[in-house]
Amino acid sequence: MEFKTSEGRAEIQLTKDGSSFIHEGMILHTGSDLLLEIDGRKHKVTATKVGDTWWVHVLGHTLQFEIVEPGATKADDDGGLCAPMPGKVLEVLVTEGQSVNKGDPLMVMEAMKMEHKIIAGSDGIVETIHYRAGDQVSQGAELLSLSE
Amino acid sequence: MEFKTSEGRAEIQLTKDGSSFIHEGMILHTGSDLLLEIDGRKHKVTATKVGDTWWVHVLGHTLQFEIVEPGATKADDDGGLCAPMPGKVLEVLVTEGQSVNKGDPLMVMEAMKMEHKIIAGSDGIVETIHYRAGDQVSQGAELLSLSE
Amino acid sequence: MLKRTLVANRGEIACRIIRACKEAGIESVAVHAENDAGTIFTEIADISVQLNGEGLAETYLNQQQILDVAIDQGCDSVHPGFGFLSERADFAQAVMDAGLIWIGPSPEAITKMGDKMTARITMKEAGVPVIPGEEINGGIEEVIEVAPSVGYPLLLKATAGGGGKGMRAVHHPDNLESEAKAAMREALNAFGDDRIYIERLLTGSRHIEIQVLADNFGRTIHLGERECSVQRRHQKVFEESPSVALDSELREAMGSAACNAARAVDYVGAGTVEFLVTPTGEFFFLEMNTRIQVEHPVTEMVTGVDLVREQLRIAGGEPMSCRELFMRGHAIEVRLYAEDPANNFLPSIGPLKRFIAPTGPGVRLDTGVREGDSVTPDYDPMLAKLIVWAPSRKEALQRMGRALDEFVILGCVTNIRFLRELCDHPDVVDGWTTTDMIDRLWPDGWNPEITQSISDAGLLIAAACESTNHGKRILLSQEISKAPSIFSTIQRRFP
Amino acid sequence: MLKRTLVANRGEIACRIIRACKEAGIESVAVHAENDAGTIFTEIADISVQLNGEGLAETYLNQQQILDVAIDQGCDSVHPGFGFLSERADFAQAVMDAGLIWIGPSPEAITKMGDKMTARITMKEAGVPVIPGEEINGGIEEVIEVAPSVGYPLLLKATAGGGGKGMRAVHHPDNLESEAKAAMREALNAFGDDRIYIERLLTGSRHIEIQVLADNFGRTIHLGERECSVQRRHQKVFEESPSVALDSELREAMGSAACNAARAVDYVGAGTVEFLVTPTGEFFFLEMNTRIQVEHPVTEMVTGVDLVREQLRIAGGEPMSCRELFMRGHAIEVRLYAEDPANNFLPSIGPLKRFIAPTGPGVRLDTGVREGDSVTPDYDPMLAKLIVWAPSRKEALQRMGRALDEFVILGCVTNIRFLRELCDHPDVVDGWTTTDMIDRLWPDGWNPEITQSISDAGLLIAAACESTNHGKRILLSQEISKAPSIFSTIQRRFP
Repeated sequence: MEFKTSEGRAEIQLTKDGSSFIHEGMILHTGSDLLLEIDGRKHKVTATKVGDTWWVHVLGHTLQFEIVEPGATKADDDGGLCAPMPGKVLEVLVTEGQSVNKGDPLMVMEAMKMEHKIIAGSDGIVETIHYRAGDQVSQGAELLSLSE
Repeated sequence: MEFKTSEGRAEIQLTKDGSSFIHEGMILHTGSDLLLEIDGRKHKVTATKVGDTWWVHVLGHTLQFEIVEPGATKADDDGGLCAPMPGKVLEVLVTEGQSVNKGDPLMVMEAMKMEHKIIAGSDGIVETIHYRAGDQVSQGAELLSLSE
Repeated sequence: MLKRTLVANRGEIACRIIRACKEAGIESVAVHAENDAGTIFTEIADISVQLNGEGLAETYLNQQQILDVAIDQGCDSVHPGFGFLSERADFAQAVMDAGLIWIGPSPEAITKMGDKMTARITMKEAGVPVIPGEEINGGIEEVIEVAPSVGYPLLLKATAGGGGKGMRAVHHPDNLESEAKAAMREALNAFGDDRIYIERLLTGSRHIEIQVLADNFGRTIHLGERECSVQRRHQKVFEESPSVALDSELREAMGSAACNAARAVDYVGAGTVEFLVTPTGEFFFLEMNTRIQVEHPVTEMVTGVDLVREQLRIAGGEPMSCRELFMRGHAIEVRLYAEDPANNFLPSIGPLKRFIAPTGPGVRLDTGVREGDSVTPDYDPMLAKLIVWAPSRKEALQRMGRALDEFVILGCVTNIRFLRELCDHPDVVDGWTTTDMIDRLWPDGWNPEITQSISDAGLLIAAACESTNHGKRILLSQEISKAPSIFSTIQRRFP
Repeated sequence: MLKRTLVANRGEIACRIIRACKEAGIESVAVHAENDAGTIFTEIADISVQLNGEGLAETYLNQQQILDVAIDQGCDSVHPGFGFLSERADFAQAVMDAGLIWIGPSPEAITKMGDKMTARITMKEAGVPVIPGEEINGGIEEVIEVAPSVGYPLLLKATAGGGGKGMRAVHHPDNLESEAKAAMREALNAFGDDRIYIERLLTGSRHIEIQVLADNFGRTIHLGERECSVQRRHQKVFEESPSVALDSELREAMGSAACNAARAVDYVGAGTVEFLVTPTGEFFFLEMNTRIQVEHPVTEMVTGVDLVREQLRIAGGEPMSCRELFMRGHAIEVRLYAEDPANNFLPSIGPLKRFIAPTGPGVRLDTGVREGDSVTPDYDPMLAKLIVWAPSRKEALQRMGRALDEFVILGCVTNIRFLRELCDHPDVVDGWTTTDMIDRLWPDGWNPEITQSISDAGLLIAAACESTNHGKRILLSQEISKAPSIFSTIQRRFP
């Protein structure tokens, strides 16, 4: 099984024993509650699925694991710059065709009552600007595209 | 629809208006939450079903309504004396064939770490005693039967 | 300092102790019967060990098995909570003999206070006033012989007991024999000892107790009173601090009597000295509970002392950390029982299909259960304690009323509504709380005041829910918007 | 006394006010935007009215509509909470002109304190020390002209604002113009007024504020301090009382300065005077918040005063009920934000699929949300406040750590882990809390310390849950034993 995490991708081959699963010396007992056993001690853990992502609370940490379907590509990782949350475009700081350097501010957005700058993740040329100042954008909307 | 309540039986004919229900001038709005409207004011109420009984929390009161299937009889209302909860018979105070008066103690049970007397609900003759001192009884088990 | 403590208890008090351990940096080991697996206390403990066997005697009362777990798990101490083994001197001794620390007073102190007769003599010697009465060693015949000299109404209590078990009031000689037999039987079942104690029942009195704390550095202090007069079946349901019946003079007199009582048995740790206070302001020693008590939170809230943390501190060989007594505001605790107050407080069982606890400022809930748990007949029917604090008694009652209105439990009959009406009752509001109060107010039993409009509303709700199949749908009816993935923003920065 | 109050707010503070009304026997009327329907505060209010329109301006900031509801519903008073209309003198005036009681200070007091320049002059005249700085009326050119005389680092603040919005630090002249433009724009959007104020940024200082309370019977008192130095993006995340930086002498000096500040504007009700305290113990007036504050619970827990109840009492024409100041123990509040502390505290959204709150003694949760709610981008990302009290600062930090460990929120990224690590950080433990602390400790941003073992455990859990389809089964796995029907026992008695 493969997941995307904040650290990159992670693969795991589960070892199953009844309703328990074993990995790296740890045992997860499944039932109506989830109990994680490490060195003979059991800890209650909590997990729930939102969309394709498993949210896990374990020993005070909250982690996310997005399921990668076998054979899926990483196509959405490059190119467009997307709105991290719904909001409003306040200012567009670049024009189409302009070449920008990594770190340059491209756009200013307002969301959650605060201003956020959208910054170039790499050097490139601004190909298309999809929104103008004043436009409402929904979460995940591609704001502009950069060619490299 | 007919229910058993602590006051006896109650019948209700529901008037439906979209996802709302109307009865005695009150409106219940159903959805993921339940809102009861009385005189234009809305109050959050909570309800859940356990077995055949609806448990309702309304304005600080908790009520129970047992569903009566159309055509069901009241057969189980008379005759046997049943254990109100699981426990142990401590003492049997009567013998089969003995005539008893309403209010006479018949049996002593232990449950929830306390002793409870089982008392005759009416005058009658003890027909059968199903358990002896020391026996474990489960909830609802008929302890003894009285004939009238 | 303690390093790892075994908590020899269950439910809300086990949760309370485990959380105190966590805060103090002490590891906790829970032990539990099979039918308690998955309940809160087993999950929040650092280590949980399932006990073999069934029934109380084989599990929570099984001294040897619990001690074996403590040793196996490398514990350095045992906290008994209340009930169960908390007042068993032999267990305290066994813990100490195994080289572990007993979080409580010495076995000698437990013995002296646990036996009502010895306690009585010890208190008399220490100059603490006691109620006239007699111990029975000669069975039912002696009861019948002694009763007339004590006089009616009288009270039968288990010599070994506590918590209202084996306790019976007798108002007329006709009932004496059957009640005494029942009391002896209950005493035998609950404590393995059928001796009972017979004493005059002081009607119209208040049950007021003093919390004491003593460390190994010579300090024995009291932390003011708790009034626990409101009782049904001789068990407390409503406790408060301060008591309206005490002024600072009487508080000091009772506090100093309580400290004398503790000193008389070289008491160490947290303990409670119970008194009956008559309408004329006389007070009599009832008994000393040599352990933490169910109603300890009201003292914590008015004095600002964390009693369980102090127990851990004292047992670890440190001096208690609390300074001089400063009581502030008013605290009330109600005990939430799985019982039917409209049916003579008969215990009830059932699944906690909904369990929605009140929140907000000044509200504390010490609970051993949560939604999804089931109430079974295996244990005491106390589910949780709801405690409020407010600057004044009036505000505390208002806050308790508000909190009880918010409390929803469905699937198991509880005393919530009874407690709610209690808070509004003029006698409670005016502070006319006496031990016979519930019988006095509701001689024919309590019944909820349900208006026609409430019944109609309930019927409407039940019928509408039945016809819409309410609750079977998915809980989250709003569209689940996908959370922003942390991966999609990671290659960008938002300064 | 008040009879019916409109609560012109939402979320946790609306819940707080509604509960205080209930306890005081005052009916509450909630107003809410459509997207807040079904949230806690709309349910616990006696009456809930949905506002027409979308967005803040048409709903929670819509003075006329809210006032119309208050009149329609027969309210006699309006409580604004914090944020929104709480510091709008014109709204206070409109409420009073309509014959209703404004639960807050007079419009004149709000105006004098709301305008930073007027406040500064008023404070100077009252002998309260102020920080050197200048107001800008002439746009960006004046900023550039004035900045050198104030000196770097400097701070740009919205003249009309509060709560960190429109506030920007400038460490170098190169960034002045762009930051000033942004600050003016944010100020315009948030408060409808683009004037900004420029002042010297005092690094290494502590943000310490004094709670004051004044009634119509001539009493103006202070209730000690709150230290709120730990901030990210100029918004508080961790607040405590008392402050380790104050001794009783400095507390009295600041308290009396705060009372002078309040008296200078004939202040009535609850208010907060904010100061910067330098490492050498000098203090400077920052601003006065003429309303109840987010962090008011820490003062309630150490002083035992119910501030919101006092607001209601004072507005109802009664004298305040609290006596002389007595601070006991230590209280800490952390603000639970829907935000990603590992990504520069960027706000996050998502469904609260699990929301398991901590409980236990000394823990208070003021929440506006619960499991099943969704966090949307429409409102401030603060979800709840977790407050603990304990006898000492050390024990309070331990208790907060324990409570945060118990807190589970899944479905939306929050700052829980950040707050947890904060409680254990040596600088926090030692009390080295300054306003620049987060930047000082994590100059390159904060990231959780996740060990390999935690990652592996998470992966195991995710994979096992995916393969077993965890959570799709019925929650209550135990057999649901049928509860004892009240009907089956009704013809019998169990004495």
